[in-house]
Amino acid sequence: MKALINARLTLVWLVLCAVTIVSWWLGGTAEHHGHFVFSTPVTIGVLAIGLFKCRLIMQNFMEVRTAPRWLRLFTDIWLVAFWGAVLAIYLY
Amino acid sequence: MTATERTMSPPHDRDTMSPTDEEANSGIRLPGEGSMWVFVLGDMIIFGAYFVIFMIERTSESAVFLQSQQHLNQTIGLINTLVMLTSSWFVARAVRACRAGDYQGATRLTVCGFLCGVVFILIKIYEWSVEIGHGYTLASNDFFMFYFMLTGVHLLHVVLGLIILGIVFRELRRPTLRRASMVESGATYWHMVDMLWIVIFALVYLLR
Amino acid sequence: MSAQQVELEQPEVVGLPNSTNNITAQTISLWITPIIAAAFLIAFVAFPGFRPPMSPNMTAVQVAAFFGEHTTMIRVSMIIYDLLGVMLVPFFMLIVVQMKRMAAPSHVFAYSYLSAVATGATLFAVADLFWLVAAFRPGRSPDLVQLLNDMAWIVFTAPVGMFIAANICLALAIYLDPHPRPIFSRWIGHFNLAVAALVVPAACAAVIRTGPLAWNGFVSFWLRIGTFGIYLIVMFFALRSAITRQALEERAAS
Amino acid sequence: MTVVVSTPPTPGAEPDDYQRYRPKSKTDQWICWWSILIFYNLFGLIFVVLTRVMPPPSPHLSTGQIVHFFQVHSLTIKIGFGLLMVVIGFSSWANGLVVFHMKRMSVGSVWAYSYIAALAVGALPGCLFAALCFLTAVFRPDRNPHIMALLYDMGLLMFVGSLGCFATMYLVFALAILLDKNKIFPKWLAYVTIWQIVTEVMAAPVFIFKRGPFSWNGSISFWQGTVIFVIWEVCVVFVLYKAIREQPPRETDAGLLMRSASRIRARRGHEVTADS
Repeated sequence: MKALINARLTLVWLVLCAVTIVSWWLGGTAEHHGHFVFSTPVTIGVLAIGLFKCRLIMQNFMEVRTAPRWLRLFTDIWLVAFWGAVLAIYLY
Repeated sequence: MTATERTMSPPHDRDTMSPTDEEANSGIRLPGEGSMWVFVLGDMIIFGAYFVIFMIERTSESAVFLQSQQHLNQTIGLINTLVMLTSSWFVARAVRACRAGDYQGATRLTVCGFLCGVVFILIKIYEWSVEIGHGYTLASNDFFMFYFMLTGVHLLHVVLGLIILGIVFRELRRPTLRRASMVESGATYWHMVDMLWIVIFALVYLLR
Repeated sequence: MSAQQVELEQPEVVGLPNSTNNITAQTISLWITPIIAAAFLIAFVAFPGFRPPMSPNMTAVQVAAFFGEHTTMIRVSMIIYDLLGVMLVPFFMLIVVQMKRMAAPSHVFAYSYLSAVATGATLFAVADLFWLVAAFRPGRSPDLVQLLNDMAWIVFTAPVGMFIAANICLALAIYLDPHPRPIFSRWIGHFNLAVAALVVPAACAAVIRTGPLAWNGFVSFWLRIGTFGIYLIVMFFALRSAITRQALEERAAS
Repeated sequence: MTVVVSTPPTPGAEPDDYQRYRPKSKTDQWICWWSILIFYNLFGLIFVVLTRVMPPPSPHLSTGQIVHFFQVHSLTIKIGFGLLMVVIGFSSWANGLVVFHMKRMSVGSVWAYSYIAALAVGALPGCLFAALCFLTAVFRPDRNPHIMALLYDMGLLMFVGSLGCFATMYLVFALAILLDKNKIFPKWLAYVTIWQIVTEVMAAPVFIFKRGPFSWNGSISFWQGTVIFVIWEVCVVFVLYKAIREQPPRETDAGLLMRSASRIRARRGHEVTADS
């Protein structure tokens, strides 16, 4: 059981690290002759990965997955409201 | 611990170590103290407001922000994110070890998490000194104002987190002080610090 | 377990003398006050700006000329205030100590009094510094000398709130003390309220430039300072009798 | 600290005689509590409605605009801050009440005294000097405009930027609540207080910027800080209400000792069962 839980945590950690590197690579693609350029697809990608990582951390590391319903609701509402607001302001 | 003993003990017995006690009842439980969740959720709202204000300011000067972003070292940001994630991983495992009664393992993992936090601070200081060495300070432009203020207030949270992890370490070492709720609360806080850094990494370093 | 229980349920009486018992310290604090008050009186008479109090309607050039002319006496009198102004604090702390002895329901008013006195004393300490800075270079631009003089007078006269709040605290604490032989008698409470009421109008000195409410007017200057002087004298005797009684009671108890 | 003996008091003159007459009522605490409600509303009226210090006027006004600001608001500044000169003292009553309850905590008096000292200092730069600078400015409308601008900057920077006094107060308040075993105030209030320290940090750049979110009227340095402050103040008033209600009448220091002792005992007893 213990090994299984730790295996899950380790898997989460590996996924988090992997998507972090992906988002870093994504950021690097939005350049032109060594200068950063605006790129909506890259931004959306970065924000989506950010939301995904936040949710992974909250669900698994902070143990929201097994927490009471109000906490699960609150964190998910926060995730959607916050990242949604960021994206909306960016697109506006 | 038998059922009668449990009913006889005072209502705040959650302070003390009760491994597998709650998990046996049902899968649903709030890890750590409720008051810590007030802090963490409130902090998420407060930081959320900081980030939203950052985004609003960014739209009015997006070219300046984009150019200034280029002067940040993205790779250092990446390394710091990985350090922070690793630290969180250690601390999450420490909670599990503690719950399973493996206090030595929990202590060791907490120390690893703590050391990662220290590494994070050292890298951050190095990053700042490079930026300041290139002439970019708080007053340079609005982007660097946000960069230094957001990373600075986050660093303050890291320092507070290290103090909390220090308290957790002290409690884990002494059997009379051990409280599962304290270990869980400290971990909850530390994961929030990790999560806030992920948001900063996305918004300040990577957004295009 | 049971031995532990007994030990914990009967907390031992701490043998150290408790802080309110120190009659000597209180007596010294009390008798410092007349000395400080005498020095205050000397500084008051020595300050050219108080004989008569400077008018708020002096022009900047007149103010600068005044500081140029009386530099020495301004410095002497204000250095005395600077040195001794806050030495009235032990006197007010005596009142705090006696308030904590009262049979009032709790110590809240004693702490409130302490807090108010600390801020009030700081204000007093700042006012004379403005005068000293103004007198430091009387050749400064007259506008700046006038600014410093204005700030000094306003800080010296207007912020009466701390003194008022402290006096009301003391009055309420006295009224709430049901002891048949209270530490301060009832009329001290009435007296404190009256003093608080009398200094209220002085706040107008920050706003009004002519008449009795201006900082050189009868109400804001003479009435306020006179009231404060009488307050010190009355409270001196009230405290002296309270300390004497405390000493007698403690001797009788030991 | 007085430790009261529970032996029956002998008639006649003795130092603890006064303790016997201590009434069961909490009148003085309730007076202080109500004073917080009344005077914080009054302070709000003064700072928000009358003197226009909250929300603060902009830091990037020209000298001429500053003179104009003082001309337009001269009368209300005089009324508001003139009133403040009289009522400011009642802020100390709130301090007294909080300190009284902090002294009931199991952590001793160090932080209670630090709290009172930090706020006694903070009342000056954080509140009174803004008022005094503004009063001095409107006292002579014909003053040199550059001096008017100086008073404007000095008043507002002191008002928004006196960080340390309040950060110290928040720090000792949070620490005291966190370590207290008598459960005088709930733990969450300590965490709410830590946000206040963060807002003080976020207000530090007001000395650098004249525009934007970190200027003295900015969205982060002023608005967010003020919102969190109001939340904090409401929490403190509410928690004080509960603390006064729940305080046993005629509570003595010895009674408090017993309270924490029984908690320690309960915990020790629990550990015995947990270890076995």
